[in-house]
Amino acid sequence: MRNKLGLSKERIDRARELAERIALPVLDFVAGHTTVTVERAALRLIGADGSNADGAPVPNLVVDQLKGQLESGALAPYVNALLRSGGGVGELNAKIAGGLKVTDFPLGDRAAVRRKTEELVAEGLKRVGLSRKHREAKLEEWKDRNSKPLLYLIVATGNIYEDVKQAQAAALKGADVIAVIRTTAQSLLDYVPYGATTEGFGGTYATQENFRIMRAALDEVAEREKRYIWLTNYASGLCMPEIAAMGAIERLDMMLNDSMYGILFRDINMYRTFVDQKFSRMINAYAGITINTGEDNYLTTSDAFEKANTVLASQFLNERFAYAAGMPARLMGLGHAMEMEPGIENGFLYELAQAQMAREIFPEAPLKYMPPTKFMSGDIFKGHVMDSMFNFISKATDQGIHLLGMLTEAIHTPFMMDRFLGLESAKYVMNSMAGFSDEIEFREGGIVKTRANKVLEETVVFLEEIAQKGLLDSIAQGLFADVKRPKDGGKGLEGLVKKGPEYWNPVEDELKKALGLAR
Amino acid sequence: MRNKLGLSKERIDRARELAERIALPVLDFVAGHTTVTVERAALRLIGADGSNADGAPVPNLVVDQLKGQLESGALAPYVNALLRSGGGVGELNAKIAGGLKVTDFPLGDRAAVRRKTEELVAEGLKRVGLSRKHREAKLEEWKDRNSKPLLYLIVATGNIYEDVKQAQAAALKGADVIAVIRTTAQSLLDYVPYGATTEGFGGTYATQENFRIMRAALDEVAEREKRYIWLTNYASGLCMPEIAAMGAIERLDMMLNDSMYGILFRDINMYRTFVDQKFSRMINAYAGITINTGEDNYLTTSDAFEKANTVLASQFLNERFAYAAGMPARLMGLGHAMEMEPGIENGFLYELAQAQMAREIFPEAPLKYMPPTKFMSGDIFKGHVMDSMFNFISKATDQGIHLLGMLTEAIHTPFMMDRFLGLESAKYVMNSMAGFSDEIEFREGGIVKTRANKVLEETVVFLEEIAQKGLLDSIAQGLFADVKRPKDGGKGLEGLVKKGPEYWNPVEDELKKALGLAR
Amino acid sequence: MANVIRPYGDTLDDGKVQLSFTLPVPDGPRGREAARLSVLGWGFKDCEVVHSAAVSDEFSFYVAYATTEAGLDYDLVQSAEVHSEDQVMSMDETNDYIRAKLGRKIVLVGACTGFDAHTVGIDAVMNMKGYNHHFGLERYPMIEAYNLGAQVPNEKLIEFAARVKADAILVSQIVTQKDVHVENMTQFIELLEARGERGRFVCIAGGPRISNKFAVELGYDAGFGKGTYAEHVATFVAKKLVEKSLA
Amino acid sequence: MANVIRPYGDTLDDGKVQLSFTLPVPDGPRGREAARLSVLGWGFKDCEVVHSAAVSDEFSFYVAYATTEAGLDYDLVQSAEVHSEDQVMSMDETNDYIRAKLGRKIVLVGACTGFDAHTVGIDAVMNMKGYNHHFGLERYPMIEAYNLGAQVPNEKLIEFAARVKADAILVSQIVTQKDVHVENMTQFIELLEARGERGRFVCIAGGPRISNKFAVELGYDAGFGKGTYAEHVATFVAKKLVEKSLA
Ligand code: B12
Ligand code: B12
Ligand SMILES: Cc1ncc(COP(=O)(O)O)c(C=O)c1O
Ligand SMILES: Cc1ncc(COP(=O)(O)O)c(C=O)c1O
Repeated sequence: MRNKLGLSKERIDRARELAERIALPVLDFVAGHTTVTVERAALRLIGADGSNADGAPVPNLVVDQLKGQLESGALAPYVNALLRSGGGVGELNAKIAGGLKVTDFPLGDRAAVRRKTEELVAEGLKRVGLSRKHREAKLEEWKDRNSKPLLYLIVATGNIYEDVKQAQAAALKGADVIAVIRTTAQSLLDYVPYGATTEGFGGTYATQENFRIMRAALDEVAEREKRYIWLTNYASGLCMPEIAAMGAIERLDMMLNDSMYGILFRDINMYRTFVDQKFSRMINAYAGITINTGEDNYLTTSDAFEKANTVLASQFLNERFAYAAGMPARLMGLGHAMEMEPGIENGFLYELAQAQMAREIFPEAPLKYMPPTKFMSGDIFKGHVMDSMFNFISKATDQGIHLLGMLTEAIHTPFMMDRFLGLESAKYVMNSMAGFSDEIEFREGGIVKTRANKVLEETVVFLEEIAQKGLLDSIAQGLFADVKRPKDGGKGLEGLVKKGPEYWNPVEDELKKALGLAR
Repeated sequence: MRNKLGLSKERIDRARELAERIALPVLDFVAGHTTVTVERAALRLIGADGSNADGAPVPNLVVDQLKGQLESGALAPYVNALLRSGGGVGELNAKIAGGLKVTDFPLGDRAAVRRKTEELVAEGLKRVGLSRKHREAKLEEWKDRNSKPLLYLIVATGNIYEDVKQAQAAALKGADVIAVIRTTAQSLLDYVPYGATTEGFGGTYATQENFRIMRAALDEVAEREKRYIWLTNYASGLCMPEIAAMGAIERLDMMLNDSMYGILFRDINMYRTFVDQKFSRMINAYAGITINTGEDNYLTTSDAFEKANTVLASQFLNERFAYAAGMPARLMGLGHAMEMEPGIENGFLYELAQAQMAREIFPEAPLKYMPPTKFMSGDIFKGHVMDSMFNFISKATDQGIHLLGMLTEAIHTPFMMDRFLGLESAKYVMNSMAGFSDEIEFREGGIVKTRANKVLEETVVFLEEIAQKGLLDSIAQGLFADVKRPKDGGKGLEGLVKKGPEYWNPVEDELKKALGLAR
Repeated sequence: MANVIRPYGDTLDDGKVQLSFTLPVPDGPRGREAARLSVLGWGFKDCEVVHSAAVSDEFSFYVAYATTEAGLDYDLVQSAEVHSEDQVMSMDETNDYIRAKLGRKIVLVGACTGFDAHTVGIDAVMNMKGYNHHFGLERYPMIEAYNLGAQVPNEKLIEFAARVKADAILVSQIVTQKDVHVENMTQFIELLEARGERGRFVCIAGGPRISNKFAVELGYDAGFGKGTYAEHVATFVAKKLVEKSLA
Repeated sequence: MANVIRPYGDTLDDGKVQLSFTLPVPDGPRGREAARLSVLGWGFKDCEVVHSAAVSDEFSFYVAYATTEAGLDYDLVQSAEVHSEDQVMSMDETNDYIRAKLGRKIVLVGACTGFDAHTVGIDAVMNMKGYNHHFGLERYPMIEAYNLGAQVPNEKLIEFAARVKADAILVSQIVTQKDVHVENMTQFIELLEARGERGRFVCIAGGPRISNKFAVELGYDAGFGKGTYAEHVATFVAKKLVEKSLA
């Protein structure tokens, strides 16, 4: 990839510096807090699983029992109960599901609890490590078999078994990445449902069992096609760390995970989100899971031409928060989208500029490029052409992860044939102009260079303003996506807990160690 | 328009030189011959019109009566009869339709005949001149209201009244040019049918009345939209000069007219075609009618990637033959097409190279760019995307006349909705990347530059071969379009007549004078 | 006299229709014949399957052109939408109308309800700045508009409306997959009825898949789909309230 | 047991179909309702008109998604094409077959007839170099093939075939607008019958809009559509001739 825009290195560095300054106070806050779902995620990684007759998951039961004393962390009480009650983790989970309270056992031999916990943590992380190695081995074995960019398709039938059919069909026809959409309401649940599910709207639940079912189905196609098929879900919403943990165990390969999406688009409390996010990113980083950030969403509520700088600013912030969680650039699927009004003269060139700019500023990140959605309409023929222009720009600017546009975007969640048409069209276009990016230069003083440099400059100005105000106040004032969220408003604040002096979470400690994080 | 390909001027000049050398012997032959339709065209320009009860047109009746003595031309006998029989041209036409033979009158006062003929020629050409002036005035009045490139759409219902509806709808929605397709069999008719027609397959007949009806319909829309709407038909087939004459009178604006199409694709005799063609081009040139040449057709029978040089070679030949008929470059709608197999890697770049090459070699010609047809299939969704890529290239390389692709190309002649979708999509794409051509440069040594230079070089080699062999033998040996045509084979040879010592055709003389032609 | 219309390909009454669909059978000659017979089975007279492709081992995709002979008497067709464009009053006209006929501000409360998180649609209708150069309801001097945002439970919305003494409630529903909106929209009306307050509010539903017909069937006063602007809603609500005040 | 199939959108038997068409009425609410009612009139159960646009003052374009409940018993569906892929012999197999069963070269004459000027299709089947990496009939050692090109009158074709004692005649028809091919193809068979020579030749028709069913209805032995290669034709003719020689 050649740099063609002549972007100022000094301005890029300045933006990174500002992002670091902006993130710092937030990370200070994060360091001092935990949340119910961080604790549940840690429990999951050492084996807490299952649910009671009412469907309440064991990790939730444990954490609920620890209400008021969570400032010390949930692992010690859980492992203490394990040692006291005799038997393995599975048995303990069953007992908890049956009504046992971990708090019924007085905290005994601390050293024994410590040892046992560390043993379980090691086991859990080993399992995650094996998943990671498996992925790496397969990617090596089937090198160069995936498309560039990766072709990414969603399935959203609301029934995991129907999703499997559609996912396999898509993978057979050339999809490299399958994202299983969750049901509309899941991000607001403060628990992760259990078992295989066949219901939901606009998707079905993200559950560990569903992950397992889809993973197996995609591995089957992968072996047949000799092409690794990436599985994606959402480490987002009120349970992002737990979903990251489940994904790490079941070898998901990508996770939607954004520093501000939940705040802006789900009205989740911002303190809660930032704490959850860091832990979830550490898990993702350790598991080698590529995150997909959600800058594209901004453009659905604010104007893509006017607010292009907010997208770039958010990319810098997402990058900074990801580095802070020990994540290497190659796992950062920073998001952006082609969302300008299709009637804009030279809109294609502005979009090209934006995509090329992101490419040059984040050279190692597998940028996740999203198709037009907002201006898609019932005119499926025009929509199909808009998607073709998107396919063109994506390949022309060497994007990493290419979310396929659907000609029926404005109508329904994709039919099987919609997905097929999207794939066929992307394959045709991208093959037909494969060498384009290598082939062309942009004219000095032309639309593309001027636009990219302008957006970068506006981004620096915008970041300066945020650095001044502070990130939380900036969000509160609606600087992102034209959405205002009060600091103490939103869902899930009650699940935030200040760490006490006794706080102990060896999962976090081990992750930090492995990821080389100071704090 | 900037030159971006670094094409060798020397090679381009060499190609032009060769084209001149190749055309020379053909033009020598042409100078010594006339044909039945050349004579009929001349008759039409001085007023011969109408048809008998069996539908045989008056110009044909006259020329048939002159069988054996056509070597002296048809005008004198016709005007002689006019003078002898008394009354005006209209009355004479009616009498001929009723059975009168012009040969029944012995040739009388030659000077009177000459004078009267010259008067009629002047009148006829004046009428053509007025049409031309009207067009020029309207184009000036509505300057900058047409799209660039001109959006060109066909109507082909087979019924002139149905055609009118569809043409008006298309023009209202943004078409700049309407081409009325002729019925499948017309090019092999050695006469032009008379009157309004409501039948035909894949189009209805080109008749003077149909021209008039469509002209009026398009002028109506033009006035409403304040945008000149160009009308196109075919000066092609066995009657090309007559159709040119009719078009000149009725203010058609473009005519399909190629030096070799009839030979290769209609199996019309080559001598006949070359003679007809020159006369038809003189009429077009005088009338300010833009011709559309037919290089695109070659690519339907031979491979567009392999035989790209034959297209360029034919463009040079069409250019040369057009110059020889007194036509300025700005009326030469030289043809080419996007017809490479859509599965070719980097096919988009090869097509871009070809289109840009034509643009740079013929900077003044309003190149006529044809959409994919051969590789269109029943997959209308893919076809729509192929057409979008075509729209892109056309705008990116500043083509002059853009024939809109139809997503149903492989299925049926266009439905009204197909045309609408084609227009909508072209307008979207071309607006969205309007400045592209100005914006980009091609990399030195890249695919585009290398390809364009290679095709130019192969063209020169090809033209050298033709210059060696002679054009007629080259055609006979199948060097164009993979089609072989024997010199004395094909249709219409019987209509070729060697000019006698007495040959007299003041229409030709006047045209030559006006066009500044030596011979 | 009946004014019978049929689809138009390139000739009046030729009845040409384009179709595409997937069948749960493998691609191939038998699949293509199944596609053709299916189209005929739906009532078309002729059908040509112009394209087929394998979507997977077990599914295949078809494009077809078919001919229908069935005609529709256009004279009997009436717009199903709330009002035709020419009945819609401008912002100024609406304000004057309210001032003249009701002599007080009217109060509107809107939200995107249930688990639906799409705010853009309801914002387009309500926000100051409006949408596509059409101002939103908040800009109307004679309208007091409250926009509660998205993911608002029906209970909350109704309580709020009751509290501010709303004249009308605007419900936005964007997600319609598996008819999730039907349940939510029905529950809204049931809740109102259970509280004995259905008569108290003009109830409006909106969203890209909501038709007036459908909304009325569910018990709303009107439904608004794609391309709705504030003036459509304002006109309807104002007229409806005047009608109610007279009754 | 019947094996009933329906279109598949994203759930088995959901019956989802995409349609598009033009109506000869102006765009607007009434046009959209006419479009919806039209689709229901063709037998669909549900219909959503997702897009409408003015094509002119008097015509409007619609995109719709509809639901059908009609099912097709797939067990009763038989391929309408000449043979399934697995019955087709390769070039070598065909030559061996002809050699073994007939013991002589067979003679084929082909042309694109009437005013039809499309040679590419018949060339694809007949020319040496063939099409898409499938050799044409001229390349078959046991076949003598004559390709008369395009625009060939039926009389000429038949006379030529009689002269070279052809075993089979191949007729290509590409232009089908206003059923121009029906007339021409029918005339061909009638001419043969008038000469009392229908029995003398195996008659084959081909072209992108020609189905086997249709060709057989017109009196041909078989018809071949899109995607035909020489081996399809050669297999059919060889088997047919063997069958005839045994009869
Ligand atoms: C933007 C968007 C989002 C944004 C929403 C941001 C926000 N704050 O609003 C984000 C990214 C968050 C999002 C998320 C999801 N979305 Co969404 N989204 C869209 C998108 C691209 C555009 C919608 C939009 O803004 N349109 C512009 C507005 C102005 O138009 P409108 O909503 O139709 O509103 C107009 C009229 O309908 C009417 N109107 C609307 N409401 C009302 C109310 C009243 C009272 C009146 C009078 C009129 C009225 O007036 C408006 C102005 O004319 C559409 C696709 C599309 N192109 O339509 C998908 C779409 C609506 N989303 C969809 C889905 C499934 C989802 C998710 C559930 C996906 C998932 N599983 O994660 C999530 C979850 C959302 C949830 N819980 O509800 C589907 C819905 C499918 C269906 N028919 O059920 C769509 C169609 C995409 C698709 N093809 O899959 N989405
Ligand atoms: C190339 C082409 C031309 C070239 C033909 C050059 C030539 N020498 O063949 C030119 C430019 C001359 C031309 C002219 C016209 N064309 Co044209 N043309 C096409 C085009 C783009 C491709 C056809 C083609 O070559 N296909 C590739 C071959 C390999 O496929 P095929 O023909 O289907 O053949 C295969 C099978 O059908 C089968 N097959 C065919 N014949 C036979 C015979 C036998 C015995 C067997 C066994 C099998 C067989 O096997 C072949 C290999 O698989 C089509 C559009 C399209 N994409 O299909 C339009 C198309 C066929 N043309 C069309 C028309 C209307 C015309 C014109 C009448 C337009 C006009 N008014 O001027 C003229 C006049 C032609 C005439 N008198 O017949 C229409 C026909 C519409 C219809 N259904 O009636 C089409 C569909 C375009 C359109 N949408 O309007 N055309
Ligand atoms: C980063 C991110 N997270 C989550 C989601 C979806 O979230 P939810 O499950 O809350 O609808 C999106 C939206 O597509 C997203 O971009
Ligand atoms: C130059 C030229 N002339 C004529 C035609 C059509 O000719 P005909 O009327 O012979 O079918 C074409 C084909 O599109 C053409 O390109």
